[in-house]
Amino acid sequence: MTTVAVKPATMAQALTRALRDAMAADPTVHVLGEDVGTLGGVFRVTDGLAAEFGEDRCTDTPLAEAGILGTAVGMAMYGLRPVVEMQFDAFAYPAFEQLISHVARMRNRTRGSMPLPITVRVPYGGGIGGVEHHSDSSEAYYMATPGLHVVTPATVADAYGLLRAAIASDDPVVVLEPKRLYWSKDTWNPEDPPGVEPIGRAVVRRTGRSATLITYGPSVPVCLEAAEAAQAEGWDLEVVDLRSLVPFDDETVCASVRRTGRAVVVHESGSFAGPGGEIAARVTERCFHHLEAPVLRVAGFDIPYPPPMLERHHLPGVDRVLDAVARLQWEAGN
Amino acid sequence: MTTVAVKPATMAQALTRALRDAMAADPTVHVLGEDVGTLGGVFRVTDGLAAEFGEDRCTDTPLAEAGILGTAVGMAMYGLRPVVEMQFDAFAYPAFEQLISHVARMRNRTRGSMPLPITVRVPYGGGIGGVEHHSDSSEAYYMATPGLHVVTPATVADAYGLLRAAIASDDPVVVLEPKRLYWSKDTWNPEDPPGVEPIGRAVVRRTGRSATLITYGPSVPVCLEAAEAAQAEGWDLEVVDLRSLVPFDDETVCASVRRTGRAVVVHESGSFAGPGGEIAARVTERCFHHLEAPVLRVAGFDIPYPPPMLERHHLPGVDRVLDAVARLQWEAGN
Amino acid sequence: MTVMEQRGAYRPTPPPAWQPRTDPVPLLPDADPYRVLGTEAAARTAPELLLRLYAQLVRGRRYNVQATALTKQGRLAVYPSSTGQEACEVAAALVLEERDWLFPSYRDTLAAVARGVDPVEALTLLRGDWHTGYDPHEHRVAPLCTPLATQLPHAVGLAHAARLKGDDVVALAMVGDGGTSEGDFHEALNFAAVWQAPVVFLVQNNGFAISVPLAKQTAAPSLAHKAVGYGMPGRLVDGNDAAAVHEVLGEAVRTARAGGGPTLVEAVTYRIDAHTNADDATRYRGDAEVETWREHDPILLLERELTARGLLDEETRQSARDAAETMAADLRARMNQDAALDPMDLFDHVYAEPTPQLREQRALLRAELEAEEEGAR
Amino acid sequence: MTVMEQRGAYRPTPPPAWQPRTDPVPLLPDADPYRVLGTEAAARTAPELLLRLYAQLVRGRRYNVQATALTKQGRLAVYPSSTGQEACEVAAALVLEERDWLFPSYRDTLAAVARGVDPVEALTLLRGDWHTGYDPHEHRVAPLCTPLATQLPHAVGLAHAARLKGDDVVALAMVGDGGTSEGDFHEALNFAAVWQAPVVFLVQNNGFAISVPLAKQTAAPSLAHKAVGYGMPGRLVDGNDAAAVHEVLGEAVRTARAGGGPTLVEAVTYRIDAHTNADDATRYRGDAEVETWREHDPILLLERELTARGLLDEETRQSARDAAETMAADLRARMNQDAALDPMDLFDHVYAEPTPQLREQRALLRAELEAEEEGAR
Ligand SMILES: Cc1ncc(C[n+]2csc(CCOP(=O)(O)OP(=O)(O)O)c2C)c(N)n1
Ligand SMILES: Cc1ncc(C[n+]2csc(CCOP(=O)(O)OP(=O)(O)O)c2C)c(N)n1
Ligand SMILES: [Mg+2]
Ligand SMILES: [Mg+2]
Repeated sequence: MTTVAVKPATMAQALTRALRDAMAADPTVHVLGEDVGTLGGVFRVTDGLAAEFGEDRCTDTPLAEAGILGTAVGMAMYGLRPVVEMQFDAFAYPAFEQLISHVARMRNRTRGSMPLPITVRVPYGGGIGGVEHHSDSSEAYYMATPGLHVVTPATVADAYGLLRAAIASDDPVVVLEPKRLYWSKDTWNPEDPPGVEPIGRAVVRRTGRSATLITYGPSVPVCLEAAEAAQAEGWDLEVVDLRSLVPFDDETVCASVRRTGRAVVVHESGSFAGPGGEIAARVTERCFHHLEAPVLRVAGFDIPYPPPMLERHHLPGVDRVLDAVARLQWEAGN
Repeated sequence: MTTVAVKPATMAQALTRALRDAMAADPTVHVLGEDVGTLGGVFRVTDGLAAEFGEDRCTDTPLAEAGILGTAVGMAMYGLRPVVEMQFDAFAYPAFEQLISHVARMRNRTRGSMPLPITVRVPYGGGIGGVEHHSDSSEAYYMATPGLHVVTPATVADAYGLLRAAIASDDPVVVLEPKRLYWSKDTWNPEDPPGVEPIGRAVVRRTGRSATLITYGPSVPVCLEAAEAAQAEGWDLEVVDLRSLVPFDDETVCASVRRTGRAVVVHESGSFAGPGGEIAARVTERCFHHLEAPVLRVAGFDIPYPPPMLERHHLPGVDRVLDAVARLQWEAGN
Repeated sequence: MTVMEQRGAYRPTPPPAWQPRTDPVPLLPDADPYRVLGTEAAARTAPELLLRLYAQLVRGRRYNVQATALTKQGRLAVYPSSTGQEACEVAAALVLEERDWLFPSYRDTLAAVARGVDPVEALTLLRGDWHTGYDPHEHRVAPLCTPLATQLPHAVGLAHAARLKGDDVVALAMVGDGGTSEGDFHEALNFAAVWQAPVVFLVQNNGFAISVPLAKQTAAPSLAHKAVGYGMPGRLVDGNDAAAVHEVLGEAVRTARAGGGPTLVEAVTYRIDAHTNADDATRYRGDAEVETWREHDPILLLERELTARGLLDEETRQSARDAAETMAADLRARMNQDAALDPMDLFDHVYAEPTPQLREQRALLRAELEAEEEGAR
Repeated sequence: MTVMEQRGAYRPTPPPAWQPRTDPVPLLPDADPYRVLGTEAAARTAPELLLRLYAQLVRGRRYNVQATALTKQGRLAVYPSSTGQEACEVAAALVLEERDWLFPSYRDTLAAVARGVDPVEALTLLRGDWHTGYDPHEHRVAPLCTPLATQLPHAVGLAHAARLKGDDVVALAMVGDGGTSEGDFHEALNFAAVWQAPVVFLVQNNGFAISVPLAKQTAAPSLAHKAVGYGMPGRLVDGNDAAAVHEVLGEAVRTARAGGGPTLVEAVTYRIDAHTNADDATRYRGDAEVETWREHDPILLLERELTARGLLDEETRQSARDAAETMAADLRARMNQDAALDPMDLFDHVYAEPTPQLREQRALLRAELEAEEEGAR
């Protein structure tokens, strides 16, 4: 046994590594999008891929998102595994018809004879000082579209594992990459990157007995910080990182809530008709008699994403999470 | 006082009348869309408008939904009130970028100096034997987009009243027209059509004491029928027709649920991340201690809309509603 | 050399070397649609091809008539007829090699059938028992596409993928005149030209998009003129002249296969029937217009040519008619049987593996159906 | 006669009357970009106009330099510079009448400023205190548009609405070379041509869409060639030649105003700076290319012409420089003050009346902020 160097990597680097490993392992994996080739993407996630695998494997496309996703459909029909980059969340909207009407439905339409193994990478969420249209949380749209898998990593290791799993999946997967975690770091062993994570499994990031924080993506670090702070107030919070929004891991989530009896859903996306509504509703359906209080939601406001100078007021932070925890009707028991 | 003829009209006719009255009352109201002029629309909702008001007021556009909505934005910028028809639900998807990134945001973007009084009419839902792409329930997408109002009539009178209100609104309103109710009839007085309905108000269609069915659009008749059938089983069901999905009438809905202590949300849209999740979650947040059972959902399956011959299995019908009512934990009290 | 490097496109190199790399003139279509039948060009067309086209046109017309009849009997949910457009439908199918791919729109079931798809399977979408009735890989025919123009980028992507894999496969994509107004049309043609993908775009300009006439759809000299804006050749052809459509498409397919990139073909034709059986065409057009076009019927044009060249005896006519009737009888018989339905199909193909959520919903429906059966017993 | 009836477009009338109604030749651009400065055409340009353009170019350059400096000082979140493209920016603004409308993209703050928008207000989006800093109605400048090409249908709709109302208003919409690939570009141009709307589309072809060179964006002979596919004239112009851009745009505006419909103008220019301050242009292009374009600088070209004609004395130079410095100093000073922020703005403009849901959320934030203040005391 040799000792191996364990060095820190950012989430962006982990994503790059996942793409590179997938491309090396499978010649049918093709990356396409705006600026993904020569530039390596505006977040540098595709850095070096065109140089290593050639422009035919990592291709700068014309500037047209429906065209990118639409041609990816055709490529997948012919046996390739396209990985599409949408440059920013709001710039995926022009591709919605292709996504909803074709990508999500082709397998079903053809009774399984024409699956579309397409990965759609979407940098999402705010907190990076982006101007209008650069900070949307669009997960509600994807979640409401049957036929898509939707995953979102919160750690460097999951970024690698989930992206590999997405590319390996025979079904379309939307990978929501939390922009403000692109530069978050963790140590890992580049000789032996973490494994492929199964899609559809949540993970308990912190165990606790008082209440469960159900969260994902950019709000995971916020919840972990809130859980630390809550300790001072006497609350021992469990934090569940969903990782996969579709399929939803009812098992892990409900096991936690049944244990703690209280839950808060935390996300950056708007509240109304956002992911939290679904999560609160299904947890309540399944754990009603275990609940000491209604499942509460801490979310972005129901407004267009704010300009950079005002975004801090919008983003759910530690205080807002703690305020919600405080409203979990502690007088009622436990 | 003279006696006036009260004669039956279909929902489609009520919508036509609403458009006609709005166009007659306000020369800035313009209708545009595919086949809305000469043909009068594939559902004949714009029948006669081009003949009466001219092609410049009711215009057959080129076949391009983003173009239709995008030019409507420009028309609204110049002081017109465009009423856009999307031919079918799934054919509104190409216009999503314009809808999400502009229509919903222009007022906010300009701190109120450039409101967009645009009405987007979308025939939605199934039950009419339509082939693929002609039966989607897309309300979740609209509800998750701040800046839009979203209304949907279930009666002939509301079709008139809500469409008039939408056109009169200084904000963009998505009017979801339940396709399978287009030919539903009610008596009304053509000399004195019903009033303009305020946006944002639900209405109790049937009072009852056992449980509340919260529903809207195409599922309202289903719920009313279920409520009749439930009487035989000893349940006295209240039926709330939301009419407006955004803004949401918490007051009316919660007053009902607090009274009955039990609720089922019924809609045709898919369940996962659909409207029912939001509704169940917010009702539970607000009425937790009044609830004898979790709020249940009866919804379409989380699948692409089925082909005509299989749609009856998908659409929530009376039996499924009654099954859900039966699961409202009646043993627990009341 | 990568595919990217093989492309030819202009760059705005610094002044004064501004000249476009591509000469636009060869990209422009002729002013008049290209015709073969009844012209000197007809001599170039092999009699075998003309006779093959003839048999297919006769069969295609019979298919349209039969499918329309099936809507009246409630056996089809809806049928968008291609009566009058058979020359385009048939030529599009015949011009392709086995390894090529066809991308039809909802109106192009006939093209799928002419390429070998079982008519019953081609009509599944319109019968309403499922969204697609055939395995697209079997005859290399993509599912019929309903959202307008969205099939065009698919064709480009498939053709590009084939080229990357080293296969000399061509994709032929069909779209209507109305469909050319959609953004996806633009994006697909642009990608195809930039990638020099082996695609042929066939626009069937049948004069209408439901009720909307071409004059409200475009102000262009012709739809084929759009090609130059992508740097690909545009060709205008008489869409009722089967030999002309076959020749123009054949050339485009050969160019694409040889690495010469995409072509846009506009075939000028006419939709004789209403948009679908559910449409009332009298609301937007007069009978006189339809009648003029009937005189330019694709079968008539071909029969005239064959007769003039002494190629059409009664036996040939009869054998074409017989084959068409056999097809129609078989179609009628099979469509009059109820479709085999399995409601569990609703859940089983949404994903490779149903999600836990879908398994729950599947179980719910299964239980309901069992209870129903129970009750029925 | 309705607007719809005034349009001219071809219909596929039955054979043999197939001739296109529009002659495509006059729609096609010349092979070489049109130039004025340093050519005989310059004599036609009034000295006053040249001097006005000159003052604005100098001011525009200074504005670009100042805004870029403000990003380094953290006073702007981001700045997409139009250095090198000032001729297009300035000409687009100057060519319009007061009642006309300008539709700028994110790169076109300079055009807004040249049209009269306060530079601080023009930069609000990029400073990050709000999405738009000016009232669009004040100078008839639409909000800067970030989603590519989406502003183009807005311009068409506005121009169409003005025409319907009987106002002789023209809309000028700006878009980049990359933006021409978007579906919205296609749909906007098509609507404009079918409606014969008084719009001018100005494509600034600056060679790149972020890192992607034009050769990967299109295979067309030129972007101006796209016009013929819509039935509108396409014009190719040297985008660094302010007099040429002004002349070509001016003609297009006059045509539009007179009811002659839209024009597509491609101005060939070059983005001297990186895409934005956050971009690293060395990753995708060499210095040599940039240097060649510096020699074709719009200010240089105009100075050369003015000098040759004896119109540029030191006083004129100095007064242009002084005006530019005054603007820059004012901009610097005002941008160095912190923006006035009101978090309640987040809720107050989503709808005319906040929904009950937004009122709740507003109250929550207000309470948080009061508690924060409380704590800070
Ligand atoms: C994106 C989209 N918008 C609208 C429709 C509804 N629709 C179906 S066919 C049709 C007209 C199409 O006309 P054209 O492209 O000329 O084809 P044709 O029917 O004449 O063959 C329309 C508007 C659709 N299918 N897809
Ligand atoms: C719909 C959309 N997709 C992607 C982007 C991201 N983006 C911003 S600028 C840009 C390049 C635009 O290039 P071009 O149109 O040539 O304009 P330029 O920046 O050169 O002025 C891209 C891809 C966007 N703003 N909108
Ligand atoms: Mg047509
Ligand atoms: Mg550019």
